[in-house]
Amino acid sequence: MIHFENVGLRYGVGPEILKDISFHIEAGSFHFLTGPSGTGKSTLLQLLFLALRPTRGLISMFGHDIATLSGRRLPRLRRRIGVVFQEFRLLDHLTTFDNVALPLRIQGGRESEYRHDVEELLNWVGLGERVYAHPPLLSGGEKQRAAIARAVIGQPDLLLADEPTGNVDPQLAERLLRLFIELNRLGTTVVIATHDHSLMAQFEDAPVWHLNNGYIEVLR
Amino acid sequence: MIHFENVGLRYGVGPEILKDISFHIEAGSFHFLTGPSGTGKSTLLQLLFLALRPTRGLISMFGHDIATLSGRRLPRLRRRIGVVFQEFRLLDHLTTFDNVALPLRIQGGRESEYRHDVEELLNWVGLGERVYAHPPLLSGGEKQRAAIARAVIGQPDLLLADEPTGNVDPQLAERLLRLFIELNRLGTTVVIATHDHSLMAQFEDAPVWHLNNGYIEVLR
Amino acid sequence: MAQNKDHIRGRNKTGGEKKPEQRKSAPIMPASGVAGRPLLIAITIMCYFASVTIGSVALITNIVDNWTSQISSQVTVQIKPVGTTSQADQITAAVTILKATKGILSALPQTAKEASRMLEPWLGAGNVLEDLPIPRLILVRIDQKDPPDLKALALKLRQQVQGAVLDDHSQWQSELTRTATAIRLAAMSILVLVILTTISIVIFATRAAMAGNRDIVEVLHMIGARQGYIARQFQIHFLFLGIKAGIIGVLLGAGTFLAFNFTLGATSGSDILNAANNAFIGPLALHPQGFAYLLAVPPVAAFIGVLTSRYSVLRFLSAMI
Amino acid sequence: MAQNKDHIRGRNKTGGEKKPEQRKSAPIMPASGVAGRPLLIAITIMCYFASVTIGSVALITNIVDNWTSQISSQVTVQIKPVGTTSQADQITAAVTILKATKGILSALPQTAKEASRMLEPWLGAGNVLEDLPIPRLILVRIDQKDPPDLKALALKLRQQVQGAVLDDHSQWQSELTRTATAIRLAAMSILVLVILTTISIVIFATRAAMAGNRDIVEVLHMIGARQGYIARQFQIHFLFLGIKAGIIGVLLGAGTFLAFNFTLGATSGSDILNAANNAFIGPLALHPQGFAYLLAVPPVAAFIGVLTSRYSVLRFLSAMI
Ligand SMILES: Nc1ncnc2c1ncn2[C@@H]1O[C@H](COP(=O)(O)OP(=O)(O)OP(=O)(O)O)[C@@H](O)[C@H]1O
Ligand SMILES: Nc1ncnc2c1ncn2[C@@H]1O[C@H](COP(=O)(O)OP(=O)(O)OP(=O)(O)O)[C@@H](O)[C@H]1O
Ligand SMILES: [Mg+2]
Ligand SMILES: [Mg+2]
Repeated sequence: MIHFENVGLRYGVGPEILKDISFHIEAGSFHFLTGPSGTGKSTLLQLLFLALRPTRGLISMFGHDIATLSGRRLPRLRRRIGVVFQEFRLLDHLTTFDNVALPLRIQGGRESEYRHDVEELLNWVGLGERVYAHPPLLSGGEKQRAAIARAVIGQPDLLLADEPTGNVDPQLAERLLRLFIELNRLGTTVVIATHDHSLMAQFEDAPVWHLNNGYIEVLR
Repeated sequence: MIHFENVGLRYGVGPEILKDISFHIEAGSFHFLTGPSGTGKSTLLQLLFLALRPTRGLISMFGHDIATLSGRRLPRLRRRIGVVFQEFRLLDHLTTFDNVALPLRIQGGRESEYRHDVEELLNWVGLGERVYAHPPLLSGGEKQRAAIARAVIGQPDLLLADEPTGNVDPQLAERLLRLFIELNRLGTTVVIATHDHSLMAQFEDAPVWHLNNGYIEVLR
Repeated sequence: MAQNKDHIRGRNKTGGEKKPEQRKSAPIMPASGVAGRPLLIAITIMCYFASVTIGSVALITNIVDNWTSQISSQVTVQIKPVGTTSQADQITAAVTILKATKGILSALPQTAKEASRMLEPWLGAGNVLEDLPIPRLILVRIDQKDPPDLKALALKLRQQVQGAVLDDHSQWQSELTRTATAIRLAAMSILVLVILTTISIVIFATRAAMAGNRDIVEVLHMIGARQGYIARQFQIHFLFLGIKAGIIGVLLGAGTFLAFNFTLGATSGSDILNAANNAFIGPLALHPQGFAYLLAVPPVAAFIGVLTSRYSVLRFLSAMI
Repeated sequence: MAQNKDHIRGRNKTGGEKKPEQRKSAPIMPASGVAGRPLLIAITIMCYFASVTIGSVALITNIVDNWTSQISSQVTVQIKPVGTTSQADQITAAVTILKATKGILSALPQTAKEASRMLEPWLGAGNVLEDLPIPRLILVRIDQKDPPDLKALALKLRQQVQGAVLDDHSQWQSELTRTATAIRLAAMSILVLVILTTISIVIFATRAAMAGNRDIVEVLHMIGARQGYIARQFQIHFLFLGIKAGIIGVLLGAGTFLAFNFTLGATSGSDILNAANNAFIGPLALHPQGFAYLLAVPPVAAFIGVLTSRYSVLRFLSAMI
């Protein structure tokens, strides 16, 4: 489903962050991505999310070579991808409910159709009581969970999560991991970047990729 | 140095987040604050930082009863407190250097005087190579370290850190903890809110306060 | 915008949120964040300026048209009090000649009173005695479709009636038209300036709105919203803003002209102006058609708002992948 | 502002930053974020409008002063061609009386040519024959400090010189003054509108800037910056913006008046206007003092900018603890 071949990336004239990345991600797989702070995990996720183009190398996603993909077709591809940003990126003027429902809304969904799903998901991530609060009124962990809910609400084909448990307690982290695993069972390909070793320890089946100095090393 | 007596806080007409908090923090002490996500850790830190006023109860800081403190005297008190916000709150248009130097700058410091200190501190937190980058170009962990550097640059009397290691790898977390401990040795009172059990395990001398359901329980 | 987030209770202030029953999905782009009150005021005043300018142009155009058509459809024959023939006889003779000429619709001699009233502004009221021998005019209306040969007519009059001089106003006409055109150009350039200012304000406002709502734009972009969809979230606010500001501005503008008309009508006021009016200018009031022109302001303002904001948004978005 | 962050290379675009040697500390509040180009244009145009309006008021005031002083320091005696005495004798008699009266500086009879030229616009050039018996005027300059008793003088003239009428222009004067006052009021209200618009734009801009720089304000507040310090970060930009916009606006405005003066001087142009000028209005050109008034625009614009932005910032800050 995703194919990287000799992908390199540098920001402007800076040093090369990613040097020679080649891998293949099967549809329906589950991957952890780890590595020291500032090594390029978020950068790699941005490549996967089509928010960055590589300086060299080949990326193909969902069967499209992204170098030849026109800008007009990107929105449709993006809708198949759910992302949990490291900085959450919730919209402050919308309620938690509206934030989570946003991906459905821009695709033309009607509130009556998705209301139930959204509320159920918010209950699952422990935001049942904060459904109509605005993000500035949420705690750090609550924001993070809202961001996760927004990423998964559309049952995307690919889920990218960047440090999704950095602001929650261990119990909650485990609960969120179960959500990702559940989603994966239903067919979503999952890539999670994280520093949390105990989290990775909880799902032994998933391979762990270690990014360091611009190269990927498969840890397990 | 800090004294809370029967402090309660509710946001607007919502439920009481903090119910009956009483404690005393000695000058020069080091405290961990933990508890489930959404329980009120950040809220408590905001009270300590004078960004919120309690709905009831008494708070005195640095010998002032904050209820009777006039707004004109708050800036001076705030300058004695360093804060690491959970959301970093760096200024995007300033370089890392300028961001970290900001507290010195608004106090009328001259760049030639503080340049060396700032650069040394940035080296210590591992940002030596990103001194002149703007925050939008930093990785999550790099931002977090810049936020920490800004909080400690002025050698504050009180350091409040909200989840300061949520975005860095375990090695770096340990290094940052050592920075806090060093600062504490030099006389700064430190309060760290965190979910990271391994971090708390590394500094056994510090008492751990567990916040839950609006009450504080002393764990060790 | 600051007001952008006013409706979100600040973290430091209040809590509590609406119960499910009460709420409705908020618009993706908050109206207050895109187009706040000061912007409305600024654009309203621009629309007011535009209305006043358009109205003035209409007024001036009307006056000039009046002049031009009056003057070109009318010539005068001046009968000077000379020689031995009585002025009355001179006038009769001239009128007879005029009426016999093909292409002349009517020839109306001034009474002595009218003639002396025309001189009043120059000589002071009551100073022009009836028995003062002043020139008299014959107002001649010409059939513009089939005008007579004015040169031949002038010659004939000069030869046959002593002291009769044909004045076809051509010098006047060109002078007046030149002056009027200059005034009109000035008004037009003010109109252009007003439009430029409005565009600047809208560009500024969109950019500001874009910055205030940068997160929104980025998030929408990232969850796969199309560019047109994002632009529409802004446009809609500028559409309403333009219409609102336009309508208020036009109403104020129309009010100004109405007040102006009313004042000019009410004051027995400036006799000089009135005399001038009646002689050359025609009523100094905006005609209904002029008011109709003002109706163009709201749609144009809305159009400028929508187009400028759309352009700004798309330009901003095109910088992203 | 969108341009606010333009200088930060977008995360998606470039990397690399300046080497230590090259850099200097950035201002705490980015200039581009507070006062971008479209804002400059908008406020410049406002300043231009203000300049033109102020200039016009000065011009009109000047004209009215001209009228008033000319008219009140001057009366005319009209000598009608009546009776048996020759007009020249009538004039001589009247002048003798006038010169003998205390408080009269000079008494200057019109020549026959001048008299007929005054009627030209009414009767057409060349139509006023020299031998046409028209009234003649004597222009009388009065010592305003020690004016004669005009009523007594009028009576005396009427009795001693046949057909002599004293006209003290009082009717005219009040009419002209009334008209001028109306025009002046209109210009003043335009000026007020322009100022209101400018204030609105500045308020809008500060609020927008405040929103775009909300983080900056909050962070400054939280690290212990005083309110005045924060407000100054905004004010400085509006100060420079006001001065810049003011200067450009005034230059444009002055240019407009210069062009106007030049055009009026250059065209042999409209004889009517010129005639009118010379008779009543005085030169239709802005005098140097009028240009001097324009110099008020930049400081006032800067003042409005600084004050409005300061007020907006402090109001915003007072909402925080
Ligand atoms: N301004 C506010 N208005 C209303 N409710 C708020 C506000 N700020 C926080 N809350 C609520 O108060 C509770 C405590 O929030 P707080 O941020 O203190 O939690 P926390 O312990 O820091 O959580 P986390 O570990 O997730 O950061 C949360 O339920 C949050 O939604
Ligand atoms: N837009 C950019 N321009 C220049 N450099 C950038 C940009 N974005 C990131 N970088 C740099 O690239 C490196 C990798 O950043 P990235 O965010 O991918 O790290 P990361 O592995 O996610 O780190 P963390 O665990 O701290 O989040 C960092 O040194 C960062 O400073
Ligand atoms: Mg990262
Ligand atoms: Mg928190």
